[in-house]
Amino acid sequence: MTKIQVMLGLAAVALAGGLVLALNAPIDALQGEFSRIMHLHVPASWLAFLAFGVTAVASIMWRIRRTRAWDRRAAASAEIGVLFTALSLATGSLWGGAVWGTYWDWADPRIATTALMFFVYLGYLALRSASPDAESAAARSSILGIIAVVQVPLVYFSVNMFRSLHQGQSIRPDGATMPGGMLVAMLVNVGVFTLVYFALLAARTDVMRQEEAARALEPAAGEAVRPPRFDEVPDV
Amino acid sequence: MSFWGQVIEFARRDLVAERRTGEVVAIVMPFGAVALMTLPFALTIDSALLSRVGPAMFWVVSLLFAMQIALRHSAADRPEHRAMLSLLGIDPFARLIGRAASSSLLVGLFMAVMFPLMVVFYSPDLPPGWPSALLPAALAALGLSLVGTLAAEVTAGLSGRTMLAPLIVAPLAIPLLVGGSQALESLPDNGGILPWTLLVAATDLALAVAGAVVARPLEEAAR
Amino acid sequence: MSFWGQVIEFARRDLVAERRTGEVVAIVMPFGAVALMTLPFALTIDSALLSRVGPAMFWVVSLLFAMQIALRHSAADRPEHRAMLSLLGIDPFARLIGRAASSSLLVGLFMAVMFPLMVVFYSPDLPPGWPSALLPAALAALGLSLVGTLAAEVTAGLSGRTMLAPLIVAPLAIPLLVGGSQALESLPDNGGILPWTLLVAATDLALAVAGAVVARPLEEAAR
Amino acid sequence: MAIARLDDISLTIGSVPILRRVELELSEGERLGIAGPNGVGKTTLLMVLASLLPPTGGQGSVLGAALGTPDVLAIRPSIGLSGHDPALYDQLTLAENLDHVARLAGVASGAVDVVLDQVGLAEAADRKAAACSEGMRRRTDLARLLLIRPRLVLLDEAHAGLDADARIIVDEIGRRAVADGGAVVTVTHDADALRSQADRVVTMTGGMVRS
Amino acid sequence: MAIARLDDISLTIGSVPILRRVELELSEGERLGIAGPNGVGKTTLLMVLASLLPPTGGQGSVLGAALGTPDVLAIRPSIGLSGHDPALYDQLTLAENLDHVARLAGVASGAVDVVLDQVGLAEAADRKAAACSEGMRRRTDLARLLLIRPRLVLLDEAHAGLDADARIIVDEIGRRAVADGGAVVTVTHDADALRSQADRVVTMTGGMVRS
Ligand code: HEM
Ligand SMILES: Nc1ncnc2c1ncn2[C@@H]1O[C@H](COP(=O)(O)OP(=O)(O)OP(=O)(O)O)[C@@H](O)[C@H]1O
Ligand SMILES: Nc1ncnc2c1ncn2[C@@H]1O[C@H](COP(=O)(O)OP(=O)(O)OP(=O)(O)O)[C@@H](O)[C@H]1O
Ligand SMILES: [Mg+2]
Ligand SMILES: [Mg+2]
Repeated sequence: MTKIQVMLGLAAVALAGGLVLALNAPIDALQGEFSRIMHLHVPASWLAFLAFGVTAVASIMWRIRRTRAWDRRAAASAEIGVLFTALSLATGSLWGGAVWGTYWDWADPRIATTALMFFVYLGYLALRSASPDAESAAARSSILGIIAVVQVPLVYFSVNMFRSLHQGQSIRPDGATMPGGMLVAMLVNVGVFTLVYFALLAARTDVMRQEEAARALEPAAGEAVRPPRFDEVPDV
Repeated sequence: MSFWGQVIEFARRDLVAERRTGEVVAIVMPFGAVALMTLPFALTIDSALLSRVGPAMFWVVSLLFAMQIALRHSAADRPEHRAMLSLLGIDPFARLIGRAASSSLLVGLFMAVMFPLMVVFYSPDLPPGWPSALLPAALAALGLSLVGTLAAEVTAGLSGRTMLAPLIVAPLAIPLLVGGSQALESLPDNGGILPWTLLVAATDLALAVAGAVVARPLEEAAR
Repeated sequence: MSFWGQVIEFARRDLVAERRTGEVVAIVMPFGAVALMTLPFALTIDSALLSRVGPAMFWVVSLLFAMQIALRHSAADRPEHRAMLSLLGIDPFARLIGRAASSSLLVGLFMAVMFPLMVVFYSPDLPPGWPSALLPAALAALGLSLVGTLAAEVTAGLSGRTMLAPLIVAPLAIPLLVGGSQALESLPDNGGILPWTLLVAATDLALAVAGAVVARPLEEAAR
Repeated sequence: MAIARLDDISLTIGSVPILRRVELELSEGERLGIAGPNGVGKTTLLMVLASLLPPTGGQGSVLGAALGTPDVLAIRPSIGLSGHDPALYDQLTLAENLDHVARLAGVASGAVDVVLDQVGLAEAADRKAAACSEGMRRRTDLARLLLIRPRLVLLDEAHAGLDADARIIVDEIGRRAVADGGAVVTVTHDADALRSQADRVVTMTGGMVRS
Repeated sequence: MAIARLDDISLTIGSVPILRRVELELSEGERLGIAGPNGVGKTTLLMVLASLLPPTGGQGSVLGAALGTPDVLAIRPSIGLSGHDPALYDQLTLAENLDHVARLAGVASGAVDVVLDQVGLAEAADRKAAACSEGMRRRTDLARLLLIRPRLVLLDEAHAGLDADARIIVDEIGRRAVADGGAVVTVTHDADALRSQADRVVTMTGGMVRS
């Protein structure tokens, strides 16, 4: 087994453990069973932030070092970030439907800003795939990867800046606002998701590296062109 | 190659290019979603108002983006392509239908993704039995693609002709919009959907006939 | 050539090309009018509702079409143009500002035509003193052009860029949209317009700064 | 039978006269070269011969069809044109580009690999056209003519951008058309190419053709 | 002083190697010719010499500036490149196109009429670039190099599409650069042009340069 397979295996086991913990953690008196969504929603949201942060850092590193490895990290992290953002939006929306009575509310700035952030990173991925080659993809997307990350604090603090349905951060310097068992379960799940994130990141960058390595073994581009030959190649 | 063989080949070629570039799926669709989000941002947040205009906004976005899909870069022919195709003896109407077919697929897909998004973003009051408005919606997707493809044909070639594009798009697209959106609105009164469906279908047919008539002259002119 | 000399030269060149092709006046504007008209057609005629959404719709259409204006064909550089300009030692920020200047003019013109059309189609209840919302509107036109020009640079030479570009810069335009539309809404309460005008102006400034920072890396990237 | 005959043909675009009183005859098996300075109307004349630009004055026929009439639709598939710019779709690979042509022309699709090999691009077959060099694109454009084997071949600067080895592609296309009882018209500024590719050379001046 | 020096330069585009271990030296007053088969990397090499494509490996300097560093910004205005496709804006006239260049390069705008006359396009000056023949467009692209008089001239198939008379434009551009103490690099498949335009010819094979 490779290191990456071990990591993926561990992540899967941890995910199962986190799920068991979430199903046995205390629940919110008002929300009932629905409050368990938190153990999915909150870690997914946080890891999305981390992923986009890593994309930004890797983009900066690419601009300094210009090595393929940093570009692969930036791209892979953005892909995983989009995945987690989608999860956050989906779970958040389900949760909202259950406890606020609405799946979507424009009055909530965090929902609006998260949705925008989601599409911007979809655009980041589209920009990469629209680029003619990896070099050009890296050069363009590194700029976007650095700029787009300003959305992360915007999304995070949006709950504080405007009135909203979303409650403020639960973990604050002045102490937590939820029952201890619940908080522990949630924090454990954040840890689990962090493991999942790094496992996915390692796996994805490795796949990208292998794809590129396969191409680098090809002969120089020009060697694919040969003199024309009509005698050797019979007509159909 | 037979007429329908040509139609299929053009549709296939466009879809291969789309798979290669992901222009519609990876680019047009996310932007369509962002476009749907702009109105709520521009409006003072007023959810009653939003739920009233949601379906109409869905149609506005469908129209605008159907044009973008039909006119998309990967389906555009340069003069040397047009010369080559003419010399292959292609029936320009087959090309038009093939193009419109591939665009319809993509426009249909686009609308299929935008509709649930619109429902989430605007929470409109959908009348019971709204799924039966699917048929007029699908017909409208076909019609919008035909309009866009016709516009693309007209705009190909001489730059002076481009003025014509919006002028033909507007009158041709309005019946589709009215039919598509009224089909939904009329659902509560029983049987009200049929006339609107017929309106959309008749427009589609008229567009196809118009295409058959103008395809050849347009091809000869676009050089 | 001095920085401002370059700016002026790029703006001039774009406007000459626009006069030649009439792309904005003859194509984008009619399409914009069609887009404005679709909502009234798609909505069951309900004038109270229409007059409520009119201004928001004006901003949505302005946003979407400002992107198209900035990305217009006649202002697009092919790879050989970019190589030539790089070798002339052009400051890419000067090109960006020149481009944004010519686009602002055209976007301003577009909005100046769309606004009365919106008033006709939607008969909104404009608060007294609405002309004072002109300043934030003009600033928003400038900002939208900057956003669009930035987007055009990021996606230079890519296929599907007319949709890709607005997608990735859309959030940058949202403050302009909110500021521009809220300026009008806030008019009834005295002095309410100022904060929104400042929001738009601050966004413009931030965009210009962003442009100055990324212009050079973008130039090197777009090859 | 004459492959093409132009009789007092003239062509005006807008109000600018481009071709004036052009007389030309092309017989079966002939390899005609057209020379002339830049901007004299050589490309335009080829477009007329391809039946793609109807003349605004005079009479002409190509492969038996009168120019400017719907008769040309029937004979177009027998005409092959390679112009200044290769007719390739940038997002498709070289093989996909030729495959599209093969399907539309009703040629067996196995032929695509053969012609790509013949022009020396077998190993680059799966490269996107946009990622190919100018000469590779031009070779692919010529491979298209090998694929459809037109009776009347019209070559506009087909030698430009080809390396020394690749020039035999043009010779081969001409050889085949002549062998099939067709004809070749070669427009080029390359004196060597004109010598090797043409039995008869005419020169254009002032929108007119001189023998 | 050497005008350009490439030392073990390699270039990979998206992990596909295009140039490998290229060694090249170009001294003042030199006229270098580059030959080689289609797709071997000649255009790519010119882009590297123009400082527009930073090499992914090796060291290089052009006009004293190290490639891949911001130093190249200062020397770019001394480099002139004419590529496969003329850098013209289709909607502008030929004169407007050159006028744009003249303003940006800080050349007196009277010079535009002079160079258009020199390349033989004085009477076509007010024609839109889109309505000009291929050769007229290429002449205009060369007129741009006459206008800005770069020290290092890079010509990619500059002879293609030019008629016999117009070939002296290329000679003249080369002559001026050499007279100014610069250098010319000519990429072409045209053996005659290579003979007349180059003092030294190198051949590329497999992404490498051979003398
Ligand atoms: C990436 C952006 C988001 C982040 C970082 C985020 C974060 C959080 C956090 C930290 C909580 C608080 C957990 C607690 O303290 O009880 C929370 C609760 C919640 N979030 Fe989100 N969220 C995001 C997006 C969304 C979205 C898009 C939705 C809805 C569509 C949503 C719906 C909810 C709901 C319904 C709750 C429970 C609120 C309550 O307990 O009253 N969230 N979110
Ligand atoms: N974006 C790209 N991705 C992958 N390969 C590329 C890309 N651009 C160019 N190539 C390859 O690089 C090689 C060199 O191309 P280049 O244009 O430099 O050739 P060239 O020597 O100028 O050929 P020609 O004589 O045909 O003009 C070609 O094989 C081409 O396929
Ligand atoms: N759309 C147009 N409007 C006006 N004039 C045009 C148009 N198209 C071409 N011309 C003119 O027609 C003339 C002939 O052009 P053509 O392309 O046939 O020349 P050519 O002989 O092929 O030249 P080259 O050797 O440069 O390729 C040119 O002078 C050109 O300016
Ligand atoms: Mg020509
Ligand atoms: Mg080349």
